[in-house]
Amino acid sequence: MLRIEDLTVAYGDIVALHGVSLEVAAGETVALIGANGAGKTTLLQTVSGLNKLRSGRMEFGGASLAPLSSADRVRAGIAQAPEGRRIFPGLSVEENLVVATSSWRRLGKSYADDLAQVFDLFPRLKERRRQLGWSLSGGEQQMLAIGRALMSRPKLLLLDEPSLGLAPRLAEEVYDRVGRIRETGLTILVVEQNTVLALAVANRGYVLETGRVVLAGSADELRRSERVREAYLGR
Amino acid sequence: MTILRAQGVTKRYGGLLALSEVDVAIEENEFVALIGPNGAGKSTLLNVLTGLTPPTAGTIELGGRSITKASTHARIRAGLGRTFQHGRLFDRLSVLENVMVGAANRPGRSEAQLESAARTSLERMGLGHLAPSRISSLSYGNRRMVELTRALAGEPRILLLDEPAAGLNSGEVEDLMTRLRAIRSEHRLAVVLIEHNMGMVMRLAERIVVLNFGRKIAEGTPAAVQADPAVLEAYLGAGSSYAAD
Amino acid sequence: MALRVLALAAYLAIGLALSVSVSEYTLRLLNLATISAVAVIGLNFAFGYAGLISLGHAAFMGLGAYILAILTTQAGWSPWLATLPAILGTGLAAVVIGVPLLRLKGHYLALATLGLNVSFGIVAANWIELTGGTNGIAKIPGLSLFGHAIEGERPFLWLSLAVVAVLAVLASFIQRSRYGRAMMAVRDDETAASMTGINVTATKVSAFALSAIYAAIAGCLFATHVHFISPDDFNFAHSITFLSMLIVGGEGTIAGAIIGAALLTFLPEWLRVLGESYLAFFGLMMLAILIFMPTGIVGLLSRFRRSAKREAPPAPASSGEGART
Amino acid sequence: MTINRRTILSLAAGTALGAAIRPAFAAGEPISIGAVIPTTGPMSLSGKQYFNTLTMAEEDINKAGGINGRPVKFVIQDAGSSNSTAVSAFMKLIQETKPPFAFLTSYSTQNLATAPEVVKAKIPVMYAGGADAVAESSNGWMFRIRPTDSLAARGMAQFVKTLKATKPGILYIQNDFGQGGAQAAAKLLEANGTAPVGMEAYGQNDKDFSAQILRLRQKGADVILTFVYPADGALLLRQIKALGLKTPIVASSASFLPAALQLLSPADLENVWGVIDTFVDASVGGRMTDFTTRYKAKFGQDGDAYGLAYYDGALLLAEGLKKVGTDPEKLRDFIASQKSWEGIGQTFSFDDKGNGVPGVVVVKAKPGTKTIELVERIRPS
Amino acid sequence: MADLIQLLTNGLALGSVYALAAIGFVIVYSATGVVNFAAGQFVMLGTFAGVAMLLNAGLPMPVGYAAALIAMALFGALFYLVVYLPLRTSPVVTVIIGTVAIGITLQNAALLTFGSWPFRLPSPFEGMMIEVAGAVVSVHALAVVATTAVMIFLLWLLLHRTAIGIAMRAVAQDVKAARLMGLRVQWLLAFSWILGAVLAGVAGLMLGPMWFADVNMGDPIALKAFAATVIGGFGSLPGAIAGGLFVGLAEVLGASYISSAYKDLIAFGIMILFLLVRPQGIFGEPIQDRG
Repeated sequence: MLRIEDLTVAYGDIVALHGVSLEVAAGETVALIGANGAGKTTLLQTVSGLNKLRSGRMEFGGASLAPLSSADRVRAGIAQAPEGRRIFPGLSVEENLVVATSSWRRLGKSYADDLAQVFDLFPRLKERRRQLGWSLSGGEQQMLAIGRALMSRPKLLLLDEPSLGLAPRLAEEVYDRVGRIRETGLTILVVEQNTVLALAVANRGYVLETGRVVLAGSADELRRSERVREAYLGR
Repeated sequence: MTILRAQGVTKRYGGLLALSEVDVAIEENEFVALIGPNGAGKSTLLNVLTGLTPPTAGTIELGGRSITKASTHARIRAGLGRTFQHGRLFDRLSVLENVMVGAANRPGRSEAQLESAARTSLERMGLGHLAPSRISSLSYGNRRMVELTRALAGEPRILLLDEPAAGLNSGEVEDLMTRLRAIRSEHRLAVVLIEHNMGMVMRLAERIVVLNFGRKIAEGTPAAVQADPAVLEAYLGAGSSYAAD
Repeated sequence: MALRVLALAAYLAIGLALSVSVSEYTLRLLNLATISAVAVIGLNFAFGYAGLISLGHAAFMGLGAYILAILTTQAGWSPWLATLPAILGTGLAAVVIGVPLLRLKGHYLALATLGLNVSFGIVAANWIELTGGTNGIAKIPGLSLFGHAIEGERPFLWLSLAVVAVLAVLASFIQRSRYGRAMMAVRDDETAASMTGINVTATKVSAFALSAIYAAIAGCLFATHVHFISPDDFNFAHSITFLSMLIVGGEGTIAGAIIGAALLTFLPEWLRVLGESYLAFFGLMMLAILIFMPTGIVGLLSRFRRSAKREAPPAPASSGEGART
Repeated sequence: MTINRRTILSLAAGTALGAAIRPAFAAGEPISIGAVIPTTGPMSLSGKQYFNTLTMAEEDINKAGGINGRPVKFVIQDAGSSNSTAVSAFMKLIQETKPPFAFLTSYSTQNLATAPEVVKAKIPVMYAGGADAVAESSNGWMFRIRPTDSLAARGMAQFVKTLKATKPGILYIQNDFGQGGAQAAAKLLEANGTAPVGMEAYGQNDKDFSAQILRLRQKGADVILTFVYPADGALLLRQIKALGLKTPIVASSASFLPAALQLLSPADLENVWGVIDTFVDASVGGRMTDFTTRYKAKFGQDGDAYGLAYYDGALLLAEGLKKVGTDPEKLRDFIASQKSWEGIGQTFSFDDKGNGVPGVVVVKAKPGTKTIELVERIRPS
Repeated sequence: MADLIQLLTNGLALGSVYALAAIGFVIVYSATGVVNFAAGQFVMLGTFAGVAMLLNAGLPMPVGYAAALIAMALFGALFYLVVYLPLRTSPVVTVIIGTVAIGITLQNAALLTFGSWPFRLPSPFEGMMIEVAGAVVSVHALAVVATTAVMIFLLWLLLHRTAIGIAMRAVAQDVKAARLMGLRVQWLLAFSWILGAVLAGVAGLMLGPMWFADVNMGDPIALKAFAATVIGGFGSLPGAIAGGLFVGLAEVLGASYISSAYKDLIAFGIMILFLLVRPQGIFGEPIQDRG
């Protein structure tokens, strides 16, 4: 479904990604793990069209992503729960979800269905539907960010560090929901620092270190690899 | 002798506890690394130490004197030096002028003395040829080096480095490590390093302090920290099978 | 340094050549331009170096002018003597105002200083016993030098050219000193500046005070040139004009301040040939300059200079990354 | 009122001016006359009138054979809304046109700022601003073709006596004109033994005067003197009526300008007297009728007393040019020597300070209409 | 007592106009971050759009109002294209000067088109007065207060109950996240300008009959609207309303109880005080640096 070939992205002089290639097949959940500063977020932002690429190719569903603006990519089916959640602080929970319906023509019945589904998945959001974004706790914000991404009926869901800053119990809860989303058959690419959590839901994974893929394999293989530990804590 | 001591430092933003009763003591001429996963509170701690963020509670001493209430510039003049995670040079000043700003910390220097001090600092770092350059014309690696030089020109007794290796390629990282070792022996100062590049941390640091969720969860030699289950859990997740065997 | 000496020499040569060749009317415009240039070089400290958006600069010019006018017409002081309290009083006022106000940034500071300028106008218009109210103060004596009265446009231009030259050189020295560097550092990055040992508040306040002192000098020149001042001469529209001059000329540069002051003094006069619609065109031209020359005229010139340099064969000595784009 | 079509007509008039009807009857090298008047900014309301009447005068003078066969040409520069712009415009005129004579604005601070340049240029000028200070710095070169503010104030104070009011209140616009007029009036009223019970100011851009009006009412004012500009003068009258005040109003001239009157309804003018320069109305007859009808036909709006002052000034100037030629000094002496020159609006009589208008008139609207009629002429001694 | 009621009602009517002008300014500021120094000229254009449609073209009142507001919407779109887009990445000061420059052009273009005579825009409530507890109030002034209230309610509906309004708020809060949600940011910014211009148009149409149409009316209104905005809270709609009413009341009550000559000093003095002590104004959220 998503194919990235030889992707290089740079901010001015700083090359953030050096010729990264990866693939996500339909129905798969793929984890992209690595320490801070490895380039994981850059990769997701590039897929969503927020960064310009220096070289390389990105295809989605067989078609090049290059001509699509970020708004078009959402319409094409790529939704993202971004790093730091980026909840609209002055919008209520429900408004945060409405904004993300992506096409206002759908504001009728199907919108209500989508909303019901999100509330089904995250009952806590339903309780807080009138509350403003900023007043939510970190875990609730993360759930809202994921729910918001789902509102555009994506084919591919991009999750950027959903466990960031969450206490372990909350992080596990979030990943429990990611697992449920995965069971609906949605394709997911999740970027994560917390390897244990990410590899628990993923089929496959890639390890990124200073902008390069240093290791790829099944979730099991990665779980056992000493190389992963080195990527985090050094040799 | 302890040069910098922070005791019971706590920082609360609304309901969020960014730092919780953190104690850190840095000895003279010591090389300490401060590590922890994203959002652990490392930068907040640095901001509290340098006076950019007032702590909710706790005290800070520099060279035996309390600086808890001192302004940032006063702390710098008292011997702190700091670089930033995203290089923060003064774009409209030349390389030389940037370093001169740093050198002006030491009182009583004439313009000419400032200039010669700045040039010396640049030469020492092997950046002498860049003195007249505009900041916008520098490579990223050189920017980081100039920032370091600027901090050193103020002749600090303790240098706080916020991710100096971020965005550098491996050659540049090697170069940076060599320089940091040299700086330490030449200037006889203490270094506190925040860094994600663990290879670098493990090779440079004599002591490592690990933060997670605003708390100090471990402290010790690199080897000890690498093997500490709490550290592994913080980094890789709970129940990590990598826990040292 | 050589470039700077060259620029000063060119400025003096052009100024002197103009002062003996052009008509009385153009001389007057040149005088207005040089007086504005003094104010704008001052504003460059606050905005160009320290990044403080001031829309109250005309009020400081007015304060200087009023102090001089009141002391000369009501207390009978000599104008030279009166410039001292005018300049020092204005500088002091700027410090007193600056300490609380300069905590504000961006458009908050812009609106606060705008409010200050409006308030100054209200006081100047209503404190009739002191300021003459809206009728202003007339018959302000002119300056004299070695027993010669500096009357008429030409002698005054010589004086104002010299004042601009001296103040520009002084500004250039300040720019090159630790104080100038501190101001620019504060504008570029306040946090990094404080982290380099700079007292940010003190630096801002002194940049503001310095800019007010230049404005006061401009006010003294204005009062002794026109011999008449009224609150309208210092309303907020003039503050906006000063800022426009700095932006159009090229903020952060002394040459830009002078060029901008000259251009925006002459532009509306040149456009008079368009008849009734000249001010409508003036607005459009300003907008065009802002859009197409975002770094001002000096910025444009130095971009030309740099691109010309790039076309020349690379200098052998410029090794390393420093010299390339 | 034909205000619907006014815009279009004034535009048409503007284009016709642009095309500049060249003198058909006079030939030879034209004599250039300068004029620095506000054609942009807030002052352009009256500036436009000067522009119109000067253009009309140019045409009329040239149609009548010009100055001994030479046509006149008015070179008009915008004085804008700042003192500095006015001075620059004047110097541009002096430099480029070298006129033997010029008209200045009606904005006193602009004239105060220009005065030193007039003295330097050594040409006679006529101006219309009312502030007395201008005359003091004129050095004999400046001639005022409208009443001084203090003359108008004296007229108003005198009329207060006629009304037998004893507790006058004053409301004035906060600028050179209003402040000056109000202070002069206050002094005179005090001398008459009827010191003002209250003096209230408002800003040039204010839109609500209820506080000031009510304060004067509270203080028991039995007559209100207003020193106003046209638009705010009209607004003020409307608000006074809206607040239900029946107190007589003695208004300064701007309230009775056509530009202000067109904004008012008859009810707004009840119990309102205007102390104005002169009575400009087609009903006067003679040259006045000719002027008002032609002005209206040409520009699509009513001419006013301010514009007429410039027209009269231009005719006086033409006569001077015919008699003494273009020598500025002779021209100055000619104008200064006029003691009873009959203009359309005024009989000009210049005093030693160059003030040429010795009297004002009091007018009032006929009850229930906006037709203005003359009440009396005041020529304070 | 009757006088006090009179002053209060007049102050409220005056303040309502300031509030209306301030709302147009605030909508644009909060959506695009632009401090529009031509905001006063927008109101002036609104009044003159009314002059053009009602007086010059002689359209009947409802049609004329609609036509004037459509003209203002087009003007807003044009302003977006010609001024905002080219300057959107420029520093604050450049944008301020740019809007001042275009304001000069607008003012003089209006002078050339409409001449210097003031106009009296007709009111649907021409000449109607009512007495409230001894105070005389024009029905038009009450209509201004009512219209302001209705506009605020409609605006609230738009911003909180329609998808486009919620999207506008989202863009104002976080452009990058808005892009990630698939919002067409440029269209929403254009719509903000159009909305700002239409609101200024409403303000212009409302004040035309009260104050006369005058090509120089823009700057004074802008100054008061700025003061209102700062006092109420930069970027806050309820703040713009509270600020507008505050400035209106301060002006009238200040003139009555303190000094008519120095009354404007009160409004601007309080504005500066707010900037120093409570820069977020009455209703604004604390200023925070968001990435």
